Amino acid sequence: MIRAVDVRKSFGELQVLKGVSLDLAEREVVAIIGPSGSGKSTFLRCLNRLEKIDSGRIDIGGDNLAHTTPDGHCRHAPDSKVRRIRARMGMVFQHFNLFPHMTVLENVIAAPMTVARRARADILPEAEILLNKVGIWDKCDAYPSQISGGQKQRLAIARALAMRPEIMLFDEPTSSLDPELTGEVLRTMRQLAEARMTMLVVTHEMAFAREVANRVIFMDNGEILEARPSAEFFENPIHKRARAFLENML
Amino acid sequence: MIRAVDVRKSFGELQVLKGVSLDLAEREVVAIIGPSGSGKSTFLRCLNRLEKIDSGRIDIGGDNLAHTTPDGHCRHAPDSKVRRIRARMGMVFQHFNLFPHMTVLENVIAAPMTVARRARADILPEAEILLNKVGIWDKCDAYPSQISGGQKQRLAIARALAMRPEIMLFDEPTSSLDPELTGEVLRTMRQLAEARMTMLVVTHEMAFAREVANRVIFMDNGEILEARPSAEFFENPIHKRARAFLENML
Amino acid sequence: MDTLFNNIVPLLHGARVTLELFFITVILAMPLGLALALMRISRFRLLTAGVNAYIWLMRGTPLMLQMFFIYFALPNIPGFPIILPDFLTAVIAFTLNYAAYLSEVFRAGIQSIDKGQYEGAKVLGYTYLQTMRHIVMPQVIKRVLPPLSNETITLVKDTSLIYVLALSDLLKVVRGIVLRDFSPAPFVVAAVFYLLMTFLLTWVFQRMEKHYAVYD
Amino acid sequence: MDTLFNNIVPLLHGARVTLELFFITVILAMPLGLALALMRISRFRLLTAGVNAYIWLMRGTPLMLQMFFIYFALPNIPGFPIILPDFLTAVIAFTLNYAAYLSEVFRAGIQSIDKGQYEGAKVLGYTYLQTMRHIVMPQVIKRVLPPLSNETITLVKDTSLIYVLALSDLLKVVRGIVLRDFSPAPFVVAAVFYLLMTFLLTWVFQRMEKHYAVYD
Amino acid sequence: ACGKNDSARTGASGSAQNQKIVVGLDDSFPPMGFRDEQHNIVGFDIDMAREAFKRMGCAVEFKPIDWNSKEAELSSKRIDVIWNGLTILEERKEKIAFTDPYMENHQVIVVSSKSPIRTKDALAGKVIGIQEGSSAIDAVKRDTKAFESFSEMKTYADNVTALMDLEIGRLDAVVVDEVVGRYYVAKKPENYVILWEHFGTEEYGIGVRKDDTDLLERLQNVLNEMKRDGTAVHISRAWFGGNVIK
Ligand SMILES: Nc1ncnc2c1ncn2[C@@H]1O[C@H](COP(=O)(O)OP(=O)(O)OP(=O)(O)O)[C@@H](O)[C@H]1O
Ligand SMILES: Nc1ncnc2c1ncn2[C@@H]1O[C@H](COP(=O)(O)OP(=O)(O)OP(=O)(O)O)[C@@H](O)[C@H]1O
Ligand SMILES: [Mg+2]
Ligand SMILES: [Mg+2]
Repeated sequence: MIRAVDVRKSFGELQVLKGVSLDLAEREVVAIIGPSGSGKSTFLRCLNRLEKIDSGRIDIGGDNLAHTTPDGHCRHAPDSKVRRIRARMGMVFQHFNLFPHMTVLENVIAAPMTVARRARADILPEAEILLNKVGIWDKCDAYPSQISGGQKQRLAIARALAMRPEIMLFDEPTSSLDPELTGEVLRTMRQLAEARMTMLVVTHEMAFAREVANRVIFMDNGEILEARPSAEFFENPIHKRARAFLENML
Repeated sequence: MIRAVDVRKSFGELQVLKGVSLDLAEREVVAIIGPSGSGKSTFLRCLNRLEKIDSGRIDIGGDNLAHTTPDGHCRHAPDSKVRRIRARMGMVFQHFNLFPHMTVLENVIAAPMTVARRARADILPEAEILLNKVGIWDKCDAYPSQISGGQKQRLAIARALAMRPEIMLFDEPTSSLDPELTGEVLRTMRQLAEARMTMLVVTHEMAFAREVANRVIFMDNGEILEARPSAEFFENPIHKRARAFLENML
Repeated sequence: MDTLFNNIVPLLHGARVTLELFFITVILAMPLGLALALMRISRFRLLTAGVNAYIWLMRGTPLMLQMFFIYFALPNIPGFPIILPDFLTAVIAFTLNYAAYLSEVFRAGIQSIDKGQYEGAKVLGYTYLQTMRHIVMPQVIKRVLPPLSNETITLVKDTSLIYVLALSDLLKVVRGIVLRDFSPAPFVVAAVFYLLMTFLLTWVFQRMEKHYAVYD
Repeated sequence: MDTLFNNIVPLLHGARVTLELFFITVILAMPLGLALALMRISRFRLLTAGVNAYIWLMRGTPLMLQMFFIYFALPNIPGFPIILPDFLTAVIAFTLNYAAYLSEVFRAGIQSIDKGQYEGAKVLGYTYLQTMRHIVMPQVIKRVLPPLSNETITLVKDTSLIYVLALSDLLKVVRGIVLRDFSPAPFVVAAVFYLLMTFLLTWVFQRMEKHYAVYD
Repeated sequence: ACGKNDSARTGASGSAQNQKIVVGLDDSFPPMGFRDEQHNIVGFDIDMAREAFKRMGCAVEFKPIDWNSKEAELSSKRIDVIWNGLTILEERKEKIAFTDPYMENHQVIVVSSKSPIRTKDALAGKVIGIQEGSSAIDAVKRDTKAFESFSEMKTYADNVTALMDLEIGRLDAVVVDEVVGRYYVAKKPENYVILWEHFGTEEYGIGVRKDDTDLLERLQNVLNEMKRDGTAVHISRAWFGGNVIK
């Protein structure tokens, strides 16, 4: 579904991604972990063109988002194609980024109506199912400011799912929540994984990475140092940076 | 050092503290845990008059902050006395509440100069020792906006210590930090405990409660349900609310 | 009171001129101000610089001079004289001037919207225009209400400047009566009128703020 | 250019009057506005209500009327006439009026300071006054710079209103020359002066903003 | 020397030992009173007033006022005298005491030199401009027939604005004090024409507060004296090149 090859990205002088490659198969759940500043968010943001890469290649489910020509130029897909690609990928941010002026229900149906141009009546049953799935249907007329952090994040997930994405990207979806609310969100994500959604998750929740992810990718300083089945990785991290990191976390 | 007897507090209709009592001995470290909204923060805030209690009694190291007369009126200490009592208690908030317009060093020496009216030259050596202890002396000329969350919280601790308090109150000092920065702050708190500072800590960090605290207090719905030596508590929580809570957290 | 009754016709006429200028300016300057704000935050350097210069000129010189300019300088352009009627001159000067002020209000409002809102919309596939229309603007309106209220209240009082164009706004009518009757009492009428307008505007804006407060 | 050289004496005189009124108003209205803001957020209901009414009155009526009032109504108080000199009248009216506007700026600034700052100071033992002086105000200054800059730029142009008191500010001097020489060219001199003042003020405020940006 | 009378206790009259008369005027009313290039107040009325108060042994101060507020200035005692081409009107006599007239003035009609209008009757259906608060308004309104034949009468903040609008073409005629009108027309003789017909003759007088009877009386005496000994005519020649003194 996602293929990234030798992706490089700098902000000014600072090289943030130093050749990152990744293959994400359909129905796979991959967790990305690593210390702060290692480039995890940037990598995720490159996958749906919130950042433009400097060189390398990214394909999403067969569509090319960017590639480097043999003469070294990086060709980026045009905006219209980017939007089509984005519609196939849901993204959930650390800070939710809900639309505060819309109710819970409106947050879910806004994009299908505006972007996919579907009729309101057509989406409503689906929205109800989604909101029920994440457990906040009873809050459907509340505004984001009136629900808890955990509910906000579950709403963000529902909002992304309403566009019927093939892939879900999560960027530390629980790290602005306190530990109890974290539980709610992780449960929702676990359900998604069980329903066999393709997922790429940047997270600090080791329990989640260990139990839910098929594979774990350990990034440090703009590089992928390890990428192995999660059970193996947690059992016995090869790289000593990874080992130090795990010790610090637990 | 701290004695609270049958403290009650309501916000409008909502009864937040329903008769909370606590005895904190000198050099004791007590952790308060419990679900969100159970009144932990409110209780802490009552101890240094960030909130006024409705009835009950609070004494801090022999000074009375509030007490209920036999005829049912609650008598509060006058502001000047409250300030004296506050100077004996350091408090560290979840959101740091550093002074953004002062450098790291100024944050530490401001209160001793303004409140305790000590000379700058007199405090400087002490400030250096403190900032070294929490490991941010090299940042002394930076502004709070220029340091990381973990460093901010350690600065907040140093700022409170600069007033030479006898007791330190912590309200979820790590819960707005990400897991790695949390480690730094917990290490600093552990050092304080080892130096035998009297501490009252509201926290979601079970590892800290278990290993550092002498006693654990479990609050729920405005009441203290359990208050026992921490080893005992974690071994075998008696109350079923406490047991459910612990399961959810781990 | 007598003064009031005896002069009710010119007073009403003056109030009408004031109100007309006020409402027309509000209706025209708002969209123009918004357009200027969008141009100013656009990526086209030249456009941005042009709008910047425009705003500087409009905010940097007194509105009265701007009216003089449109009224007396444009008709003197050699070969291409533009002679505008009084009221139209007033409307144009006020609109151009207030659009500059309002554009700064809108710009601040737009820039105060969190970057996360744009990203949230982007990843859902929104185009830039859709993002502006459905996500950003509805939130901007709420945020600009307080400064907008300030500007409109200032506008109410600025309308009296059109006396330089021989237009009879309320304050000018009142001043005329004062001159004729040698009594400063009519000024009270003017003060009450302005206070009332201010009161009404404040009320309307507070209602709107409350309306938008639901999602706070 | 000729106009400028031939009339340099009156122009300088006018510029001086404008600048004097401007600076004196700024110097007096700032502390008064701050005091009003503090009164308005105080816990004393009566004080708050009084300040509210004052601000409403001052912002709700044109500055020109307020000058008229001080100038012509006070001398007519039966039994206790107060006759103030022209310039003093202007200074008082401008100060009272601008203090009302500035107080709203300061109030917004003070209320934008996070509650956590007060609590942070409180638990360290700061008194209310110490908190205001050492913690809140230094942060308020930074935040109110942009709106303060707006108000001062408006003030520059408002100074021309003192023509109703027959004081020779720059715009009045220019108008006098226009009337005497029957040529509108001198207005350009006025426009340039105001643009220059605006430019300088903008620059000063931007410097200050940069200065305070260190702790952003 | 000057006052023992009411003006002694006026605010405008300043301190006790050096009592002076404060003359209020519109300092942008050439040629009666205006600012020269050195910012000094000069003009026909200024010279007249200087001479008169010199003879009365009074110090004099010229205070610019907003012409629209002249009555309020007088009654609030910020000025003692209005001396600035002040037309004697019945309505004004309610608030102001006037001396006998010292000069005559006509409300003349100024049109563009390109305009075909040459008579008062030709103003029918035309747009007329007048300075706000001037006595020209009253003069025009008194001529009911002409006034009602206008399509519109617009009032301007000052005469120059009205004359510029005449030049541009938004106005067909401007009615203005003759002395002022001639001054401006002399500046651009190719642009403007002053018609023979006018809106009546009026008289300029000097205004004081109604209760200031002593000042009024002494002022009247000095004026009579100046007319008698030719000083007034002399000043008139200097400013108008002819005698306008009545
Ligand atoms: N827009 C930007 N401009 C400049 N530097 C940036 C930008 N975005 C990120 N960086 C820098 O790139 C590096 C990697 O950032 P990134 O957010 O990808 O790290 P991360 O692994 O997600 O860390 P965290 O766990 O803290 O979220 C950091 O040093 C960061 O400061
Ligand atoms: N100032 C206030 N006004 C009204 N209600 C308040 C106020 N402060 C707290 N509350 C309410 O009191 C209850 C207890 O709040 P408190 O902050 O003490 O809980 P807590 O145990 O600290 O929870 P958390 O773990 O989420 O911090 C909550 O229901 C809260 O909404
Ligand atoms: Mg990140
Ligand atoms: Mg709490």
